[in-house]
Amino acid sequence: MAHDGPHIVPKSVLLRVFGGLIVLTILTVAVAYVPLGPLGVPVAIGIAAVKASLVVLFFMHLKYDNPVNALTFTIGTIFVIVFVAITLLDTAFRGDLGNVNQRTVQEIQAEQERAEQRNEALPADSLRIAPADYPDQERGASMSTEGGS
Amino acid sequence: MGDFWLPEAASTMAPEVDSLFNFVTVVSTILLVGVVAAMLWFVYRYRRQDPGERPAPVEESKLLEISWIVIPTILVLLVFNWGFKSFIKQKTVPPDAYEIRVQARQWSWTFEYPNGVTSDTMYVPANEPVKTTMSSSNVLHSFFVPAFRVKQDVLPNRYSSVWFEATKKGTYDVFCTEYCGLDHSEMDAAVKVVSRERFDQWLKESATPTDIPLPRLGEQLYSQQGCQGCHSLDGSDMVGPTWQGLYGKTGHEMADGSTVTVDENYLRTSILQSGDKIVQGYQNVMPSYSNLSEREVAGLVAFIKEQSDQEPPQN
Amino acid sequence: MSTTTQDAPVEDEAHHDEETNYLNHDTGIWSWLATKDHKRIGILYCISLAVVFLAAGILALFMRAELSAPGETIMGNETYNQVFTMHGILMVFLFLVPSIPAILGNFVLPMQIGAKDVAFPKLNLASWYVYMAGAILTIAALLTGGVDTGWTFYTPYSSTTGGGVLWMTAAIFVAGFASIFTGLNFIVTVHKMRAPGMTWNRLPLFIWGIYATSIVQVLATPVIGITMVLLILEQTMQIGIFDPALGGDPVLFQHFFWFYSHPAVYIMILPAFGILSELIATFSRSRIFGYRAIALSSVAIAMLGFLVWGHHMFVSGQSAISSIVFSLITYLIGIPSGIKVFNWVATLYKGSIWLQTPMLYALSFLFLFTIGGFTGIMVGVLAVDVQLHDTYYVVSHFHYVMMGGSVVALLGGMHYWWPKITGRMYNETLGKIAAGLVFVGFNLTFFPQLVLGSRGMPRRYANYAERFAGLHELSTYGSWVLGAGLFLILGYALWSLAYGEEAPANPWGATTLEWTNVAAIPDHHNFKRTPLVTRGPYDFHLADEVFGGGDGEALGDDVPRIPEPAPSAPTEDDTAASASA
Amino acid sequence: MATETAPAPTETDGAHDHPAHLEHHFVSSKQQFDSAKLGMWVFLITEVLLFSGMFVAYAVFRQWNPEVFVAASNTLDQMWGTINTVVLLTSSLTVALSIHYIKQDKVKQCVYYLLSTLGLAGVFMVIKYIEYTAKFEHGIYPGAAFDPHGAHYEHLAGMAAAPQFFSIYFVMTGIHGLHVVIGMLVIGAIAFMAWRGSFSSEWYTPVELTGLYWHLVDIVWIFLFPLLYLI
Repeated sequence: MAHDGPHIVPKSVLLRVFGGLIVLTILTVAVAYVPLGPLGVPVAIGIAAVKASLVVLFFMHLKYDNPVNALTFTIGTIFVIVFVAITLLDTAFRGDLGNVNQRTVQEIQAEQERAEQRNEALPADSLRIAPADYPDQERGASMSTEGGS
Repeated sequence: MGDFWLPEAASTMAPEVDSLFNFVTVVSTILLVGVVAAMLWFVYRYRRQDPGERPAPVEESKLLEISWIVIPTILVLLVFNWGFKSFIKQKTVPPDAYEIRVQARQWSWTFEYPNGVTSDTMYVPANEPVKTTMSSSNVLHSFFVPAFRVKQDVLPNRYSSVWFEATKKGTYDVFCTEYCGLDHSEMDAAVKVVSRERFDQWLKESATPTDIPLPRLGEQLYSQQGCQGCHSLDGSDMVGPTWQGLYGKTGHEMADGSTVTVDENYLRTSILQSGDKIVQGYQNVMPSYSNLSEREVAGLVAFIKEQSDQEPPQN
Repeated sequence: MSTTTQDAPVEDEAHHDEETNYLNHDTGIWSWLATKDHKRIGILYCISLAVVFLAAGILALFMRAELSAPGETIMGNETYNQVFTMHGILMVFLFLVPSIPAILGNFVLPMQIGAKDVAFPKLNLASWYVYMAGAILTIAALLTGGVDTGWTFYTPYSSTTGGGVLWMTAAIFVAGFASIFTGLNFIVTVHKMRAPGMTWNRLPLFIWGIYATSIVQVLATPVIGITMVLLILEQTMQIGIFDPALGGDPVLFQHFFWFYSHPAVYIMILPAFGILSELIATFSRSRIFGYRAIALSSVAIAMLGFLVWGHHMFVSGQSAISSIVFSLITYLIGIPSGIKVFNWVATLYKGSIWLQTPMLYALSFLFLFTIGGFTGIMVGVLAVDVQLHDTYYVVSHFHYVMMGGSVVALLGGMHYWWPKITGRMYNETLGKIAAGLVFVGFNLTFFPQLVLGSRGMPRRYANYAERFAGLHELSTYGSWVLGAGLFLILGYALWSLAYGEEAPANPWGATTLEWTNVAAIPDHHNFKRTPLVTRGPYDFHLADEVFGGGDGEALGDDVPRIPEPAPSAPTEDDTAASASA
Repeated sequence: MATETAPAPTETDGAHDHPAHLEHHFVSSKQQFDSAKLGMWVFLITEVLLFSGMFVAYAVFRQWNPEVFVAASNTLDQMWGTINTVVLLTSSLTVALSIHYIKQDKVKQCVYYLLSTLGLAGVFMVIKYIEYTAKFEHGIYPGAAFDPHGAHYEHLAGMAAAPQFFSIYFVMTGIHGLHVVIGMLVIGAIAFMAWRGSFSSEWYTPVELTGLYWHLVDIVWIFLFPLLYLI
């Protein structure tokens, strides 16, 4: 097959990419010390994505490669995003119509304990879905509120 | 058709779900018959009569192709929209729903009522929205009442709920539909839909344990029903007369000037129709405890008797 | 190297054609166990899968026997739970997922695109060995106490129950690699190994089906792998990801599981679509109506198939918003499937329809899959699914798709390619009888289950209420008819191996390369010369080689048609050009 | 097919040698190379999806327990994490350079850089070992054995989702570490073959594929590092 030799990524390009990766690594560590609030996670993932793209495009040669390989990798990446995003669509909105409690029983109980310690009443809505105030040992305790006139 | 396919409909959601089910079934059947009829007709009409046949290629019809993309799309979006609306209704619990707590375990159900009554049969009042708050003590289960068209997985460490409003009195099946191990298929229960009166009565009767002596029951009720807020046992004067030495007292003076003998009948009347006879020196503030069952009243009376060492004179 | 003939030793050629083929060019058990020939690997898979199908099928008959009447009939709850679990696991992970790609894909795909083999023959063989390792682990699971979790392995039951669950999850992890290897191989083969002139628009639809399947295999299978790893860690180390008692989330497990297992449904059905297109085209001798729509809808289904997994979880406790999104996308995926059915029926129009056994299976498929599709729409309706979820309606629905779709298509495909695989014909009369028994038996088994389910009969029940008894009994009778049909097929297939009539190279008058350019029993290297493709896969009006010269001369059914292969590739430049396309 | 036995036209055959590495079912070296490379890319996306499961678990539990994840993440040693990131990035560079050189038939440099990669991978694993043992000493184990003690870790004991964080941490870095070990074995073998002179600019497919695999291992770490150590 008469093809004109393999494509070679110049050493200078490889070194420059490596330099970029190191700079970005320092950047992401530095940024971790800056209080960004809710932006912290997206910024860190953004920097990681840029680093990954550098590796994919230059170290992995995808920039110069057959487009089918690039398409393959893109599709793989898209499905990872789909997997994460759609699962979060459930977990972030768990209990949105009230047919499932957003919080676990453990969490509710922990909150009740804290409330008891503060000697406070619980928020009304957590009582509504989690009627743990009539546990077995106090059967009939709330009868007066139910049956009394 | 609904009778063939679907079980008895006994909740407000059922007719809605059923009409959707029937709609999809009818449309599907029509389309299925159409597809199969066309297929069979072509198979018959264009059967190979000569092994060397070379039929001319058929021109593709863009119109045809577009029509069988567009029409099904419209149909399914219609069905989606319908199902979506019913689903929202199915999942949105009415705020005034009566709450029953459901505990699932391998392999049985327990239903717990706000007054602490527990039962392995679910009683619900007819024509009232009922909400279940469910959790599981070990693995996944699923609460399914075919007649109500409700189903919801029951999770450990998390409360989930369904709601329904039963429309027909009767007894229906509760199934577990999430596989939960050995006796999954035996994990069923009955749900009994009864009138509100019957329901209240059942609730009251069940709340009254029959296995403890009457005085002890009365003692429990004394605190549970809030009697101790007004009636002392040590003779001290509170909002109401003390129960110490009350029973058997003669010449008990009423606000209207009459006197009574404190016997069982008097106590009973005072509990059930508290406003009838007001003791001299006290306000008419006691609520009527007509919701108590016969046995509970008897229990209270027995408890009051214990607080006194005298008997009413026999006459 | 430019042409393919150089591999066939020139001095042998005179005898070569008559006597040596892929079955007899090398003999001995080792020549099979170490083969890198895609055709032989297909046969290895075929034998293994037939054993698994037999085992899982017998389990199904036992289940139906137990359910023939309420109460305990032939087995207790514990046995029943293990039996339905094994039926599900064997059928799904060890039979349906590999079935069509591993048997027919392996055998047919390289020939249909004009290649000498798949891109990575060693990997292909490795796939079979890995599959067998998975099968052995499955047996280990049985020996260590069996599994009664259901094939879905829902936590926390699966992570806390004992027995062979650990082995079984390991088996599924391992068997997943077999699936990945096959899919990877086919993707590369279709991209890089096509014969000159075999453009994407000229790919037979079976190739499109397998190609779309391979995409799903490659993208989804790793997720079941990591799910099984996490489940194993949950069992052994209690890592608390899925077990609610440890702070995990059981619904998260269901996301993981269905992210694979819903696309796995498309792994099972997409190749069946491919087979169906071949059958319909060949036996109606007409170009597939809407070729492009069918080809692209396969890929569209493969991609959209990843976005709908949550429709298995409408009552699981996931958020309502995700239920709604999943339901909407589920409908969108129903449409490409519908388009296919309409196109296949339209293909029959003005064709020349030959009702041989494979075509009977194709027509059965159209009926059964349509029911499977419509019941699928039904269970995708949010409010109705609440009633139907985890009942026999769902059981029946997925059997209409998996058995009525995939297995019926596989049976059709096996009959269709049987002459090419074995060089022998099966008995046509028995074939038609068996096809009839399968069709009748299937409907008798599963239609009553649709009604049972909508009436509220939950699935995975060893025992049931009296009012469901009649339909269950009917379903059990149906399973006997279905079983009889399948055993009849096994019987005459074995008979045909020994006594079947010798098959001509192209008994059906098909136009794809494995029929027109390959000997009756394929050569070790498939083609004498790499073919040059000059027409579409179903251009019967252009396919002179099918008709022995194109003069329209009528040939009897029993006269073997003499294929005149497409010309061979002229230069290597064409080959390379198309190969890198 | 008896009519089709005429020898094929062989006009180009004589002019063409048949390289030893070319398998019989491929038409040309280019076809073989392209196939291998596409195959590798397809394999890489299966790896990506394998890791995606753990990323989903991470995302879900982080979203439910953001404070716990921050607190638990702070107990990881950022210094070791950063050093390991640099080590892996450097190893990625060295493996890219080894491919750069083999394409020019510079076998010696290729072997040298492959061995450097191997060494850096070893350094990575040693640091991972140091980190793991430091955690084990304080009772930080995955799963049921989780029992944090010691000044730096005690506050984790009462946190609801801290075991989940460390389970995910150990599973993610464990499976990643497994990939590093497999990579080390493969790189070792490839370096040996290169030293034996198996590769040249004509045929270097195994070096190229190993490089692709190694870069993917690097990419996974690029994401693991901020998720586990920084945020």
